[in-house]
Amino acid sequence: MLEVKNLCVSYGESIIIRDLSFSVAKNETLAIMGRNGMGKTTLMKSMIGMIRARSGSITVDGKDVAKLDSFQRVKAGLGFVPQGRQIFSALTVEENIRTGLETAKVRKIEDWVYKTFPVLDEMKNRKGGNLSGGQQQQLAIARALVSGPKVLLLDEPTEGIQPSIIKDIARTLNELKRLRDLTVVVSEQVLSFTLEIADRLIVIESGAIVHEDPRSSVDEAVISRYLSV
Amino acid sequence: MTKISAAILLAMFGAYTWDELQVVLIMQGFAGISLFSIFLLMALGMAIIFGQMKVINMAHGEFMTLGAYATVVCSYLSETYAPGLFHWYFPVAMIVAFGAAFVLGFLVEISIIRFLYKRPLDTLLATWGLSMIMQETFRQVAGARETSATMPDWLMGSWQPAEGLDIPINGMFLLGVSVLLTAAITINMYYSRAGLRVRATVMNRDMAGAVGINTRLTDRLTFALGCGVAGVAGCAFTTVGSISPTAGSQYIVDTFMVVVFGGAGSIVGTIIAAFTIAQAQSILEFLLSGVLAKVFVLLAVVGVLMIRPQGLIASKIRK
Amino acid sequence: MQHLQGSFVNTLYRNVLGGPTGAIGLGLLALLLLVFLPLTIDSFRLNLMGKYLSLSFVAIGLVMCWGYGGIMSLGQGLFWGLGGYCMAAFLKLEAAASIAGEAGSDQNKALTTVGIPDFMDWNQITVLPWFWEPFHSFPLTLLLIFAVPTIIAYIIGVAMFKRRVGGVYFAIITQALCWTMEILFVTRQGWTGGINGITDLRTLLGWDIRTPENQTIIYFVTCFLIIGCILFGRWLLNTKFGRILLAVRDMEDRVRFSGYDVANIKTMVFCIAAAMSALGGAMFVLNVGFMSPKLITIEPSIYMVIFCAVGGRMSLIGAVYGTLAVSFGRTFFSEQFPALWFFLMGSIFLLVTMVFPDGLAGAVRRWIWPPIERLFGKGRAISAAVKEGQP
Amino acid sequence: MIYPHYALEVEELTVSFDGFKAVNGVTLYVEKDELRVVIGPNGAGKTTLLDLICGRTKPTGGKITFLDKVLTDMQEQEIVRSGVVRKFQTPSIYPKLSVFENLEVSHPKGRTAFGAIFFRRTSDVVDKIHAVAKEIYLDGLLDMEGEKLSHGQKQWLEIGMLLMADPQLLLLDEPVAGMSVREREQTADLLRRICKGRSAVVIEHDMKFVRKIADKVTVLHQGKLLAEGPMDKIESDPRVIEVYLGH
Repeated sequence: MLEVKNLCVSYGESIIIRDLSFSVAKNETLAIMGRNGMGKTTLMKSMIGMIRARSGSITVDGKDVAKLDSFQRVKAGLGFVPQGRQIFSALTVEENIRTGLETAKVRKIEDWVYKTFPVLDEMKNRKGGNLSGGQQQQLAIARALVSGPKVLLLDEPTEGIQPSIIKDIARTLNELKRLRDLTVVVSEQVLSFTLEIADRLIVIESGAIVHEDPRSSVDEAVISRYLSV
Repeated sequence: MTKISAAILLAMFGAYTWDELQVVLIMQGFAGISLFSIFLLMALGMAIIFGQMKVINMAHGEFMTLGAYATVVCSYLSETYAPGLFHWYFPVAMIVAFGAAFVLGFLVEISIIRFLYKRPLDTLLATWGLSMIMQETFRQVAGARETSATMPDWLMGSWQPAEGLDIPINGMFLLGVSVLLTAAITINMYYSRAGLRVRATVMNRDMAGAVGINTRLTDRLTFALGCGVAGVAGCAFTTVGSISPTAGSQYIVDTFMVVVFGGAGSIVGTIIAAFTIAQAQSILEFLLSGVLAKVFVLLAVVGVLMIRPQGLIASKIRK
Repeated sequence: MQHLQGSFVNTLYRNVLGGPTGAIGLGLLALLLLVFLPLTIDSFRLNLMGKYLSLSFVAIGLVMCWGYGGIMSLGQGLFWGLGGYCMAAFLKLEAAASIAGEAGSDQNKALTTVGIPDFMDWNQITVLPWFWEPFHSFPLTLLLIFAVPTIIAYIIGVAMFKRRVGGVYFAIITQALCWTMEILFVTRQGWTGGINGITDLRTLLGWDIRTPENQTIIYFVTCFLIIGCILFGRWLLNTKFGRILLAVRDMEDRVRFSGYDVANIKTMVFCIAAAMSALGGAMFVLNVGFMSPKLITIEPSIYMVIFCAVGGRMSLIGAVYGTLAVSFGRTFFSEQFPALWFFLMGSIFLLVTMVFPDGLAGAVRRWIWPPIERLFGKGRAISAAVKEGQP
Repeated sequence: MIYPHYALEVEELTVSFDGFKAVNGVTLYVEKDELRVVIGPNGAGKTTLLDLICGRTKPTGGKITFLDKVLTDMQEQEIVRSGVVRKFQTPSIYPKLSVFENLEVSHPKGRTAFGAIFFRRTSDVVDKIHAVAKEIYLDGLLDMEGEKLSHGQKQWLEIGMLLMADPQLLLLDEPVAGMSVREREQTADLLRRICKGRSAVVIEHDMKFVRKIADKVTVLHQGKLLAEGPMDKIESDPRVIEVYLGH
């Protein structure tokens, strides 16, 4: 469903991602793990097009999107939940969700959105900036989902979220994946959360893949070692 | 202190009886309404461009001039080739003025503005250069002398609701146009999909792209819309004044003061500010000399801005 | 210890002259202004140079206040003009006195009321207004040239910066204030000479400012003052104050939480820039022999910012070259291609802001210095200094 | 004096934005020599609390006193001068100045406009900068431009800039955000060292890190004080588990 081939990304002169390749099958959840500064966020941003890749290809459902603008990638089937959520703080919750409808086939918010996230229904007319972190995270996911993506990209969804809500997020994601027929790529540092949602884990270090495990045979000790040091 | 101000007031008003004064104030008030309409139309375009995009367009006045020349051309064409339709050329001219300014604004965004979004103070210098180029183009094409559009009959004359009161129809027309346009812009900004696109884009350009909004096109259209409104302002201006290559640039500082005074980004604030400044200037103009009125108004606005740097109406959102 | 200041001479060399690059740059400028130009161009054009150079004081001030401090003022013409008007007032009183002296008791020969400027008489003012009195004294005039603009800059600075008005808002407000002053100067004809300004200035303390020889002397004085301003600017930007300016420009909030009153820092640099502009205005009057409100309004003020931008907003020397380049371009094009010059100037504005945001100085740093270094082989020290961005 | 041994006294502190009470009647006391950690879900008002103490936001009600000085009436720079310094969530350092200059600018001498102009780089100043740079693990990078440092180094530099002022009270907003595990450990060491003899209020999410450094923990929830006490007590508090820690 998603295939990244020989991706190189750089900021000015320093190369952040080197010749990275991986692919994700339909309905699979891939977790990209690694410490801070190892290029996870850069990888996610370059997949959605906030940063342009220097070379390489990113194929979504058979279509190469590496040269396209962000909004065209969304049209091609990518959905993005950024690090820090990046809610439009002065827009209401409902308006925030409506921004995601830009490329959608339907022009109104369908019922399942508020059914999945009842808290957003309650807060419809509040300003996005006045929501708590957990609520904002749900809003960010809803905003990404209404465009009807085939592949959902989540960048560190647990960062800055209280531990009690992290489990809820994992549950919601698993449920959504089933209901919305999604393929998911998630970048994470928290192993326990990753193990609840991912089918396969890759670890990147200095912008390159250094380790890969299917969930069935994850060696927690090895991955923890990559994440610490 | 009160004695002194009383003395000044006496000196200002002493020469008039109360009845005379009433009529004078109403007349000046209506004169102020014409000024208000022009300020509002100019400021509306700028509120879109500066308030939303944080771009300072020093060539905003030239877009107004462009709209005015477009109207002059329309008036000439219709007079020469379609005198039968002359009666109704003005609404067409308004659309043409909007279109011309809109298209040019669109091109300017592509060629200049989009490179400067991260350097707001530099847009000021670049667009100053643009305004020089535009002014000179007007001078080369239309000549340095003042010209004016011929007004259809229905825009001339005046309305006399009471003895001694004489309210020009063109002023009322101007007011009508600016009210309608303001309402249209407000609805577009806060209740339409296009407005949502604009607001999301200016809040977080990268993220807006990542949820599927074509941010480049949005920027372009927003800037062009602001310019287009300035074009309409120019068209409306021809009903009350004649036009020269530098006509628009005379309003640029006033317009900035209106937008800043009202609170950048707030349409309600812009309306209030345009009204206050226009009325103050128009009434003071009668009591003092024209230029001194300007000085008073400018200093008063600066004074208010010191007390409320965010402008009259500012949105408060928790960061 | 590497960061400790060395001997006095060494410190002076590094912090005032600006190390090797700074010294070379300043040396070249001095050579151009003091040797090359006086030898190659006639006295008329040299006087024209003096006129342009007196504008570069403003640009040097803007480098400090805008390039380093991040404060863009579109009203520098205000301060430049005040400095100029103070100087002009003194010269005008002297001219009036000399006319009165020539005329003796012959009122008709004097044409005007004895001892007051002619324009006052034309406006039915027969007694010198009280605020003109100090300009009878040369020392007082010198004081006022600096004091009046600085005090006004101080008032504007405190009023604006304490209320945290900055950025675009400050730019627009200074522009409005500049306009306000122009209106006042034009309308108060009896006090200021109105739209014509103060004209027909003749002598400074009895010394004729109109003869070509004396104009050449004024030119040299202008040059020395500019070099003095550059040295002063370098010294200032190399103190802790200069680093705080950069800090304020990039991270205003952090500076506040390092315990500084940011408003005071900004007001200070704004006042310094104002005083420098005023000096330029005063020199302008000596160079050209008149002062006019047309020179101090919005448009000239924007030109002043352009001088600075063209020269490179981070370079004190660049400010001088920027002023000369734009002024000459303006004169040349408006004489040779009167129809084209607006287009050309407009394009230069566009080009500089869009393609060369670091101006001439940036271009020199990027393209001219590296080959020279390679040529002489000892590049590293110089290139290090260049990269540090020596002001 | 009613509470002679408290350094920081925050009493009934309240602030509202458009009717939304971000901090609502919070009272807390911090002793001299104490390192207090404030935890709580996002939007609980932690950062706003620090903003209020350091004067960035003005409260709508309540009072803050530090060593008998009422901070609520003072301007930001006056608060800093009275010994209260603040580190921001995203590291804010001066990008175009070197590490050395960043620290020098933060030196308390020459804080007025004239003072800054006539400030002399004496050996005292240089010694102090070297000492602080060593403390924050940056003594090898004195001439590096601020913007070229890594994220973790920027965080340290900002802490160093605070130390230059010999503060009495440190307010640190997520000092280890974005740091690697090793950097986190170094930072924990650093904090323990520098907080000797002064007070500190630290906001943090990383519970492992909190356990390492905290003397006492305050939990905020929806702008209100939910619980306060030593870490072990907090970790077993059912209310805290409910709203924050999870089961």
